[in-house]
Amino acid sequence: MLIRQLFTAVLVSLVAFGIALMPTSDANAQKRGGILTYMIPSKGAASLDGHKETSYATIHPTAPFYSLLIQVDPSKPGAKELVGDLAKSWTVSSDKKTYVFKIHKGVKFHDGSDMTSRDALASWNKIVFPPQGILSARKAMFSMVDTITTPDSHTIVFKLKFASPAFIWAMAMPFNYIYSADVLAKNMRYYETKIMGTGAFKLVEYTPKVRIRGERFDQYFKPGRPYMDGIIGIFSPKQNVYVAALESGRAYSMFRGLPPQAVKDLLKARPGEFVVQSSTWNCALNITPNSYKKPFDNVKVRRALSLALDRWGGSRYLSKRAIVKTVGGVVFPGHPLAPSRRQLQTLEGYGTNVKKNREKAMQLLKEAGVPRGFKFTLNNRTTDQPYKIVGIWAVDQWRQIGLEVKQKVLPTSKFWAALRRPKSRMTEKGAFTVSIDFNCQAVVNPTVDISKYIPSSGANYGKYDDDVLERLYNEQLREPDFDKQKALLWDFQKRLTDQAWTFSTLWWHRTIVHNRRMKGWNITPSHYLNMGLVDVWLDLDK
Amino acid sequence: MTEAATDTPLSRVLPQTDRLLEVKNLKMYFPVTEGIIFQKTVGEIKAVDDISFFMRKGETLGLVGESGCGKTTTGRCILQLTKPTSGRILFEGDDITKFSSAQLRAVRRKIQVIFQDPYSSLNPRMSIGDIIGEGPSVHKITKSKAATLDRVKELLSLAGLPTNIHTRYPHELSGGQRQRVGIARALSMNPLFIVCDEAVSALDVSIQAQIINLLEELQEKFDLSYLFIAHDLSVVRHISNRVAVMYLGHIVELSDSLKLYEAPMHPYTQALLSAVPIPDPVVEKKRKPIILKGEVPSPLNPPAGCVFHPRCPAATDLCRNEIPVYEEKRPDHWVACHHPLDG
Amino acid sequence: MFPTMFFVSVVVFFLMQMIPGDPVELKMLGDGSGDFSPEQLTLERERYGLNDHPVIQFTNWMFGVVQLDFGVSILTDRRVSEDIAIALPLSFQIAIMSTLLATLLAIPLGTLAALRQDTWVDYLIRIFSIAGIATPGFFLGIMMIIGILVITNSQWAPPFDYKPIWVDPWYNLSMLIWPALATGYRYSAVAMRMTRSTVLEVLREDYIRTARAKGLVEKIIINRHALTNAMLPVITVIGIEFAFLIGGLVVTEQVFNLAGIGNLFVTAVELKDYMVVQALVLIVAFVFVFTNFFIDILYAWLDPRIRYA
Amino acid sequence: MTETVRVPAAADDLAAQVSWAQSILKFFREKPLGAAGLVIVLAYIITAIFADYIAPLDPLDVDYDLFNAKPSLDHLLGTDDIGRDLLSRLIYGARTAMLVGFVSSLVGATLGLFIGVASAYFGGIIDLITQRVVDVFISFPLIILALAIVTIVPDVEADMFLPEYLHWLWPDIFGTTLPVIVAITIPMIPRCARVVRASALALREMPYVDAARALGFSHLRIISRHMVPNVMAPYLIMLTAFMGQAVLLEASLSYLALGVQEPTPAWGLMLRGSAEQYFRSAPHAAIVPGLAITMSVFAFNVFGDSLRDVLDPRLRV
Repeated sequence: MLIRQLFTAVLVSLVAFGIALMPTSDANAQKRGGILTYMIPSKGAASLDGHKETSYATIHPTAPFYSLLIQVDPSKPGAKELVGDLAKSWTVSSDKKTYVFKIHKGVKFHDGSDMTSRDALASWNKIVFPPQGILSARKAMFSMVDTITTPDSHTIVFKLKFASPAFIWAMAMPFNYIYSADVLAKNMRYYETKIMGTGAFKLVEYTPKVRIRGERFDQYFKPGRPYMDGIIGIFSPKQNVYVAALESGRAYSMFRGLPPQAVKDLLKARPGEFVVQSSTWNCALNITPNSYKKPFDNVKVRRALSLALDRWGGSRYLSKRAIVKTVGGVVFPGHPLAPSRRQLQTLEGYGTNVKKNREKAMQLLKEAGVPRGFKFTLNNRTTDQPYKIVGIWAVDQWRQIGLEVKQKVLPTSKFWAALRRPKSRMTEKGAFTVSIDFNCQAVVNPTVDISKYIPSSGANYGKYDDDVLERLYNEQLREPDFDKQKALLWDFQKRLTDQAWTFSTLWWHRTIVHNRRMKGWNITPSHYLNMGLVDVWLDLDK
Repeated sequence: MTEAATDTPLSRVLPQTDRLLEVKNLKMYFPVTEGIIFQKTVGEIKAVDDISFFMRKGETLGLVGESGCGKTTTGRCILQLTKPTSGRILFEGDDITKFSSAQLRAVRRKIQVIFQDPYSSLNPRMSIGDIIGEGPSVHKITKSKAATLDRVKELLSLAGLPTNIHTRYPHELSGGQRQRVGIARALSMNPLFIVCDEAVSALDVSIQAQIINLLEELQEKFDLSYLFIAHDLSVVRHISNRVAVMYLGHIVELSDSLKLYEAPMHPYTQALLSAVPIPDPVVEKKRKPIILKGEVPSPLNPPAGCVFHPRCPAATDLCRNEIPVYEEKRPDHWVACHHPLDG
Repeated sequence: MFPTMFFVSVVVFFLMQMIPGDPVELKMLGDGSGDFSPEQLTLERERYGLNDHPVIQFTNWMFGVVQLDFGVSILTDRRVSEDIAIALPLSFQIAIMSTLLATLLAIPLGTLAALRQDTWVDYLIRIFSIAGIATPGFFLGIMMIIGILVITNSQWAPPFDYKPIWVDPWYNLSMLIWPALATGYRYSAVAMRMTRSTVLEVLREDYIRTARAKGLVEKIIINRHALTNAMLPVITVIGIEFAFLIGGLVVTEQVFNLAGIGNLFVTAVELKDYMVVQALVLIVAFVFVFTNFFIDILYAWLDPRIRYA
Repeated sequence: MTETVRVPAAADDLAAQVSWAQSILKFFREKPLGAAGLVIVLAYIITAIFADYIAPLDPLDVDYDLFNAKPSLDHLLGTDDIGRDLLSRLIYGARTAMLVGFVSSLVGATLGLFIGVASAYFGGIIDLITQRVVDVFISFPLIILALAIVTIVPDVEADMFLPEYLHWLWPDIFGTTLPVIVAITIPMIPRCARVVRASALALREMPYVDAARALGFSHLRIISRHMVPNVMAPYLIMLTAFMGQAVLLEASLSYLALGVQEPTPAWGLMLRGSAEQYFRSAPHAAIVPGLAITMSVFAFNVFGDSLRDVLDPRLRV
């Protein structure tokens, strides 16, 4: 018993900050067979078309059925380099404006047809240049793409208008499934409700909101894969249900992330049964004041709000009860382009001297003429994890600089309606005053990370105007030099912090508890990634 | 029937102002419907079918007939409690069926009502004082609470009730007392005209007499006119100047009460009279009551021709086919009959 | 029947129009990282015909409904009828199961309570039934899950994904018996009260006293006379409760994580999936109206005094 | 002729009081279950009103060191997943439940009362239309309608319509409970209207109503003074029946996360989220609020049943 707990403790500490270190000793002992049942913590996928969707509720059930062109390395998700999936290899021209991808030969679709560059072209055209009336959620990320061409049946070439380090990362987004050109030619919307790809698993049954079942695709192009005979994904939005499923061993995993308490309960209920993997999550929980409303039009007040937060103390407290932990800025903490911890602490509100911060905050409020006991409302989302819990924490933090904040929790639809209010209506009485906000990205890439904070972004819910931010973003987007880009990103961070249009509280923290029989899966900083399940295998003898 | 035809010689002689109330060609049909939304009318109940009469100031008109003959409906039409299907009701020369609700409210004060059932005619949740005083205070006849109370007390004593019962509730009073409250309520608006809808039918005979006496006293005092609705000829005999007899939505006979009782011209009136007991054993013994055959027909489907013909002992083919004209057969004596009796 | 249904459609449709926020926008936002232009939004709205005048939208919808086509879900792009076809068998099965449970519980217990009026048996049964009405379905469900977990020492929990009864009867029943119990208890409570009071009423009537006076055995009296006559109001209550069962299912399905009609409804309301909400509300109203119609026929059949032309 | 009644007014009042007290005593003797219900309801009301004095802690206060704590001396029922005192939240939850229960059933039943009476009084096309609308609303379960309505109701806050010095008129709790109150009130209106209309139809034929019309009173006056006071029995019965239903409905909506919103303490909210997620480690966190709901609805129901028996045994709700 004690040894088992120790073992778990060691495991937990092993998979510490950022990247998981999976024991690779038994990498050669993969066993074939078995069906993996996993829980999808959602009420159901909106549509099945990754190109238009943005939610894990689409990725988790559908990713095993598709291949990507290139992907984040499933065995080393934190690596700086990407690896190919359908792409055997790729080359980049010296001006970094031409990318040539070579595609594997002999790849088959589930319907038996051959997959060629034609299919890749059709799929990428749908993502980058969607026809009238077809939605592409990631079109804006590919603004740099000039043309896509296919010189031969196994080559696809992307020509860019300008060089950008963000391009290749955007390409590796797990949503960019390769569809069949023939199918798309017949019906552009086919993939919204149907599945037909080149993935390791072939669809057997899909019952919306209930379950998705796949069987091994025998003609999968990677030799010897997949290991498992099949997969079953079960939709369940309720934590007690999926935790019970994990506990009883009827499901082996849930790939989104469990709150600390559930992790503790599971480990206690079935010691030795689970493997814990954890990582900083590529999601930042932010707070956005409405700068169109008094007194938040005053930058001093906004800065005071940020200064009042004890981020380091909050990390210690909140990490025990919510899925947040890491203190960070706008760039994913731990990414090479992110500021160091020491550098981060020089940022206003990120220092460790809480008392000094709060004194300064109160001073700023005083200068801005905000009285003690000033009241305002914090808009929040009804979801417990982590929104509500962090919201309650923030309210308490502000209380300590003499602000009386009331949290208003809105159901998802009302929450979005509040955030999406057009700029012209931000001054109305019904507009939010201060709101919880967040930034979740699929791949770890600073350019993608900060795209939310530029004023022209569709996700700029503060509706602020700031030419400096816009300029810095565009400069770093085109900056090929690593150090210069890092400096520009830091300038961006500082500008944002100075203006406090929006500021981060903590980054999320992802903890996956899976059955020890499930092997070959590594945690990633994003719950969108690594859902292909190609390399996962089951050790059912244990 | 044109308007001129209903105008009587007498009415032409009398100045218009003398006619307090004039009912012309009054019809009240209740539709019988089917269906939920797109209702279609499948028939009509002809509760009141083309009646005309008038009332002079200070006069009491008795309106008599079996239950269901339309007499109460006539009263309700005059009170504007139901909107008549057609016809005119002239009160002091103005057609009140065409009045706006504001005009109506003003004229309503002058027309009041006393109901049959002293139990259901008083709101059980209100005190006697409130029941009587509500009208004057709502219509600002009395300007203050104290004035209202004084008025209530005055009305109570007029109605022959002790003035201290204004804090009481209806259930604490006897039937006769309640009817007096009803009278006091009707008087509270200083009316010119009161519809007494079977006002004494529900009371014991001894109380009936008291109430009728009271009504007569009040008539004299305030120069009131009464439309006295009853189902029994004997009740209206003493109080009425003239009496109208209704049958199945029609007035079959209207006359001076003396003439009507002495020499009825319509067989129906005769039959009704024969049923009234006479407090003289000798006369009573000699009398032969006329028993009408059959039941009152349904107003939904009234008989063709004279409505009374299926039950009339003197009915002929003429009666079966043609509706008799309601006309003044003798001076001040209107009858609707093909074969009027000659008394 | 049809006018009511039409009114229902009108009310529902225009109620949905009043919901603040745009479902298309909500869908396109997804998890919050969606990035799209206003033109895309307009285009997508165009695709669902949401830019049309509400009256035109309504007319189009009604034309579809008449042909049993409830439109396309804005959220999933699936035909609403498909989603309903998936959810309906599950909810329907729970509804049937809880109706059976309720009837089996309610009629004997209600009759017993009436026969033993004002004894401890009566009191117990009445408290049991009022408790049924007072206990929220979700609380009962949670208690059941806790109970199961405690009794089985966390070894056993009901299945969590639905398989139709004809595919795997045991699996299906071991999953659905719990929600059926949770909704059925409340249901039976209502029927039980009705049974008790109608049996009491009938027992007081003359012909029962006559039967007793004639010396008929008590049991025969109860079965032949009292029950048959008391059945009519009980059937009404059972029928109306059946029509209203979806109300109970809304919460119960949440507790037990069932992808039934109730769940579909709550999700659709949350995400403002117009088409689904409209369709479901219409179906609920239809079930109600149809059940009432069915009860009327049953009435005529059970009671020879009532014959409808 | 002189049937006088000689009881001085003061004695009259006294007599009324005695009979009032007596009737309560009679109710307690004859309907012990209903009386028990009444006592429980009163206890809940007192808890709701004096929550500030009864609750040991502020229901919003977060104890940073204790979350999901077991019952202890500091926290008699333990704490929830963010470290708030469960007992205090339970007590303040009574305030939310009673507020929603009373306001929505009072408003719903009263509006239903007036609509039902007016519908019966005016009759004709008005009655027809009203009844059709009522039909539509009645063919849905309460919760379905409430769910559909709750998303429509906008959030109203004091600063949207009141100057600052009048904010006390609109306590915060109204802002968070208003959508729920509206969502529960609206489906109740037609239900009450239907029952009341049935009684009022008979009233419309009452001569005293005719007398009131003959006296030239306005429709409003006749409805409110002469008809409404005489349909109090069905109204009161519906009212008490609604209270239990409203409490249950509020809990259900909150449980579905579409009702009262965090951090306002509400029983339904206490049952969702952490209570449900962690009931293996802290089952009491789910059981206690559930019992609170059940008890209150139970009390309202038994009280309502007994009241119905006393007022009008023929009416079944």
